[in-house]
Amino acid sequence: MKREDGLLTKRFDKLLIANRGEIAMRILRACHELGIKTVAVYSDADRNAPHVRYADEAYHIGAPPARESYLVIEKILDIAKRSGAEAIHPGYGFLAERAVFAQACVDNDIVFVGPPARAIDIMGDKQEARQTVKAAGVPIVPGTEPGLNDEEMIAAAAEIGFPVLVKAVAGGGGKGMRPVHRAEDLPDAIAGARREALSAFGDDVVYLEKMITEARHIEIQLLADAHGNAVYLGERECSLQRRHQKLIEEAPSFVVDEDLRQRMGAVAVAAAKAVNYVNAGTIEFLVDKDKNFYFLEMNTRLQVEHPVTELVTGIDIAQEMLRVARGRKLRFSQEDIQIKGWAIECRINAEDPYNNYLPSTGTITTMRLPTGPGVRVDTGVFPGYEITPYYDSMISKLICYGETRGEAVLRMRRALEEYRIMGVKTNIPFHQIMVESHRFLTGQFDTSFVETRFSMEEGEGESHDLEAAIFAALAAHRQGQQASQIVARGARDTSNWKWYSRWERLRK
Amino acid sequence: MKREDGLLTKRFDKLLIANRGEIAMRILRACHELGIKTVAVYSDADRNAPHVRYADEAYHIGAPPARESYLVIEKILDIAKRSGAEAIHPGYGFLAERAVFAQACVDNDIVFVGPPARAIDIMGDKQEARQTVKAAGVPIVPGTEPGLNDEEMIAAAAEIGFPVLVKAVAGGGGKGMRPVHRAEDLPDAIAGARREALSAFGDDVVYLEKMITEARHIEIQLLADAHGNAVYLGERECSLQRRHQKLIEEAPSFVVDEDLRQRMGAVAVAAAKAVNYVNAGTIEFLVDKDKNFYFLEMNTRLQVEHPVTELVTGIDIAQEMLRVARGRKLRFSQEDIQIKGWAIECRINAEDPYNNYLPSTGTITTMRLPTGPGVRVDTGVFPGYEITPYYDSMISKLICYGETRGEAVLRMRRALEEYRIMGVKTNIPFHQIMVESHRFLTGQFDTSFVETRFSMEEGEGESHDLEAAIFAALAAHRQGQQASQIVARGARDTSNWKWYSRWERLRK
Amino acid sequence: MKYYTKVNNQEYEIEIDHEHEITVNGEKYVIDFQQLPDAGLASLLINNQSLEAVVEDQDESWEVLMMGKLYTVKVQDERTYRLALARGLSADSGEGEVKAPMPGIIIAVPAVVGNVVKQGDKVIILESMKMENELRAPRDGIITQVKVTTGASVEKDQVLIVISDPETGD
Amino acid sequence: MKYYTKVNNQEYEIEIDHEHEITVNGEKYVIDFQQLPDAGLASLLINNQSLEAVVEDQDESWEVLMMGKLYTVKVQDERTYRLALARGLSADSGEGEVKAPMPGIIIAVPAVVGNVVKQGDKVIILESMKMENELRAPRDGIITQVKVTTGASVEKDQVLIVISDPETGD
Repeated sequence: MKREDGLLTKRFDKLLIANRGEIAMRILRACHELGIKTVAVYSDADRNAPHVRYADEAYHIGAPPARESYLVIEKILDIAKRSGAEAIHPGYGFLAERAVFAQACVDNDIVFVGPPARAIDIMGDKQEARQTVKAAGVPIVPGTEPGLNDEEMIAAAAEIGFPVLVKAVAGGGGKGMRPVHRAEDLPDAIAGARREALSAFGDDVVYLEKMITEARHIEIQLLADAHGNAVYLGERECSLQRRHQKLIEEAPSFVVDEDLRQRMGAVAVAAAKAVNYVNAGTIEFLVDKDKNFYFLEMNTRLQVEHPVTELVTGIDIAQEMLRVARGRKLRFSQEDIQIKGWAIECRINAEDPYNNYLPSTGTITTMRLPTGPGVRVDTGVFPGYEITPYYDSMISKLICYGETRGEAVLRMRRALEEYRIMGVKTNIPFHQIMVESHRFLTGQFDTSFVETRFSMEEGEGESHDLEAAIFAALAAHRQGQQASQIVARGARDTSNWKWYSRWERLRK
Repeated sequence: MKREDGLLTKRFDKLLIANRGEIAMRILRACHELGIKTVAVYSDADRNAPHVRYADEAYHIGAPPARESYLVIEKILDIAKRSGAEAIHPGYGFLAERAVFAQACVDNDIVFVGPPARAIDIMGDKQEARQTVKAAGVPIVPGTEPGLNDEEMIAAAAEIGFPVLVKAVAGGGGKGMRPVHRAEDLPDAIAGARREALSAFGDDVVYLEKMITEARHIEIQLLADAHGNAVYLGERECSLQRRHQKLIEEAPSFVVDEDLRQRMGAVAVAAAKAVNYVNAGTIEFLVDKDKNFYFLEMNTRLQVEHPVTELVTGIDIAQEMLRVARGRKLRFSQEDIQIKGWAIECRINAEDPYNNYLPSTGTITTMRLPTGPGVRVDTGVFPGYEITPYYDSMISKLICYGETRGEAVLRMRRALEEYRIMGVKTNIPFHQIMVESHRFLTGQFDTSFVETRFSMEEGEGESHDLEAAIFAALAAHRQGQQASQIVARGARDTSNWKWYSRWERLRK
Repeated sequence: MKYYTKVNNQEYEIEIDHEHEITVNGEKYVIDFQQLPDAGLASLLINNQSLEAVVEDQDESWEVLMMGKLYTVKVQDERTYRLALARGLSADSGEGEVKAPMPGIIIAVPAVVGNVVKQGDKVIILESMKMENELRAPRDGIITQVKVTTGASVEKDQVLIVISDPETGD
Repeated sequence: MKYYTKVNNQEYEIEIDHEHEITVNGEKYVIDFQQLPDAGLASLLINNQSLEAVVEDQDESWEVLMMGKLYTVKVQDERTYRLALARGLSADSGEGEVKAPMPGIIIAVPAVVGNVVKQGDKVIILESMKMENELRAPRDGIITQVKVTTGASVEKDQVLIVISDPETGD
């Protein structure tokens, strides 16, 4: 089936994964379980990565920088043709939300495992997305159209009410954005945002949006087939973020009751239908303290945090994406979907929480995964693997499930304690302190919590200075003993090999 | 609460685990999740074992042989007292089914996390167990009382019908046991069994039992509290065994429908109530091809294969054991227990399936655990850990869950493929061939299947001789190149350290 | 370099032309062979097919464990192969020793010096890890030495039984 | 051997009497210290309390990561400690170099030679792993060298900025 809006569905038996890391592994596993043959692509940095070794076939696509490998549409399509792959799964990031790529797949008679190109296009343009979903009855954050002049915006701001955000149409990553709390600061803020947007993006068009304070980031997972059916799989709470990067997600949300869930779900389905959406997608909302919710954006792809929804619904979203792309009808209706238990995900990043969260590179020397009841790990790295600066710093996801939120939290605590990654610094200590914190346990947090009210010092409560001192003294002592043995060795008449193996034994 | 039959229940906050390996880890995790402090014990062979490192406290109890450490009741009790542990969990094996140990705990005012000593005693004696459950209306395999003379037995055999088994009362591990298919062979078989039993156990008392052919080993998991409530958590299919060692277990069973489940469950609960059973226990049955079921024995402890039941019922059995031992009432009644989905467990043993399943010892150099959706691993070893001949060869359990048996099998296949353990041989190839086999997929197996009709040659179907030859040739080639570099090094004037690190790099 | 390989009675002549190309029985394959940091584990791309195997050197041959199957591959380089051909030696001369595959205690010794055994005959029963394990004759022959008795503790790789060729006394 | 340790302004005098016994500030502890095969990981039993930590040597001090918390411990043996006391040197002399903690591209250089900076001031912005990362001054001082410009690619541990003590020029 091929639609006008760039949707092609048909049965396929071989699929190319245009991605790497844990999400490539996730998709490979789903294919494996459905009996679909797999094709991996890899840059020079990834020859030994798990996704290459786990796939049935693997093709080299270029140098480590993504723009020379994972982002090069022609190379990906070329390999799909050479390998006979009939479908491509883009994962997240890289080409996942590039309408031109989705269309190029279809033009080459390759199934794109995702929505039609037209839906990606609309949802990728902030203003068009806002207008489209607003027309479908979806509440959006009050604000102005873009392109007003300064006087018009100043007038509009009075109507919207302060605080407001000045935002650049072309903006992203906080650039060209200004929070304004008082009317008298608005003219300067508009001018500043325009200047910044012009220099960063070559476009000085800005607009106003009401600033939602104490907001939570809550999103609705959707699944839609090519036959007009769409369901929501409940919500995810993703308020714990730092610099717009989510760090901990959970399902369900502490603040969403069944009534709110149904209302948000219905609105999310309406938004998806407004763009003839097909396959998995997510509508992100801001929810204020009075439980008003506002459309933020739609992610037209599989999300990093999809596992928490899988655990509480029992639905394998990665497998369902493949079924939908093959043209199958959804196997369940809205009434079949039950939320059972509680799931929490911690994103494990190669970064140093004790040093301003600086990314950490290096070779993983040891990785001991937590296991046992209620623990799932999605990872795409292994001991011996080198964390390079080329790709994003998320190296693993730790997901815990329990009958209740309390049980899930307790399992997360013990799983974090069991997890050992050495060779690079990770943010595991951040998660450990967070899941012990009173705020997290009582669900009292919003999107600004991590940046404004959380500190690694929170862990100071129970300090084990004495024990740390003993560890260090004993390690220093042992090191000193070894050093003196190394110095003494010159005098000995043993072969180096013998000596080396003795030293190895000593170290053990 | 302290009962006549050796049951003590009360609240406790610190527990000693009188075990090692994966089951010690399982109990430690359950304690961790319930906020109970933990005490580990270890032999010289286990100082660096995960259970020692994971517990809050750890105490040395002796030399590696279990009879000098894990089996010494006085040492265990002494450490419980020294550490202030108010409860002891025996795990499985070691002291788990020793009534004298359960009683000794109670006599020292320590909660034994398990049934009352009297129940262990009754169920530990084959004949007393048979008589007790028979009186409670539980079907048992037709047979004779022990202590009959040869003529009486020959007469009884005619009534029972051939084939029959001659079994020694004191027997075990197949010793003193004789299958007899024809009446004329019976006298010799009785004489032989008596001789063997006398020499092995110093006791020549034997009895007859009907031989159930094409039997399946199916067991019912029970949970009972100290307040007279008992429920069954469905069945487990454990027919895939080799030399009476279970290898693969699943829940539910292919051959048990809801009606049979209810009947077996009711009977199992009756058997438990007949001995005032408390805590987790399992009734093992033989089920013949006409779905008649016969009591085999009761295991008065946590079973190795409990995770498959946890996955299909959502009940954490290890946690429930602790709650029951604290004197709490069961949180659910029979109607609350739902079987959902399918779970399969493969026991990963350190043994060589290509060499008569000989146990394999050595140091684990690499262990890569399978992860991702639907996969649970319970393990008690890690890279660097030495597998010694002192303890049993099961080093890990791989458990997969799916919405259906098919999905669980597919996940098991991919998880087995992902699992890498190096340094010792494992039976992973056995499991890989088994889960691919037609017999396993269609559920057509009984307790004799592995030993009589399964062979590692079954995997011969798709052979990759060419690829294996290429791997070997390339490895030999690479080795040859390294060897020539080693020979050449004598001529070089580089420090050994420099040289060594260069060689290390080359290896990478 | 040229290698002569034999696996399951299939023979393959493998020429390693350079890092990324080999010729097997005259047919060219593009390959990428990587030995991974995990000892013994290797990743191989053969004409873009991705395979992973545990590859271990076992004195006279290589063991390759791939997709749950164990392959025993004999690999000879050209020189060794030609020498063997010239000497006319059978490359398959069987091993004559039964070694303890792990530490344990001897439970029974069915083998008796002077007895003729067939490959696969039970010769020793060794207890380890709570299990009895049957050790079998690796080849046909005559038992010439029995080095242990029931009840003995043995170390890994300790020689327990020696079996010789009845003709050559080998 | 006696060691002088300092962590979070707590000082402990630790005497390692022998393999299984230490004395801390006069109090005896029974210990069992094991360095595990995983580099940096250690298991310690202190009076039967079981603890595990990652212990790493960081030139001037030891980093101990235990139960989700990072401890920086200064350890000096008796000789070093006495020498330092005798010389009257502050053991806390700050580092003067800002190094790249990972490879990346320089996005901005707020630091200017001659400027006075306080510890924690932003001096370099480095992009790596798709993220901008702010590098901060490790100590108070005057910027004496700026070795990179915007757009430069840098390697791990490359020195980017040098900060000197305004008084000693150190």
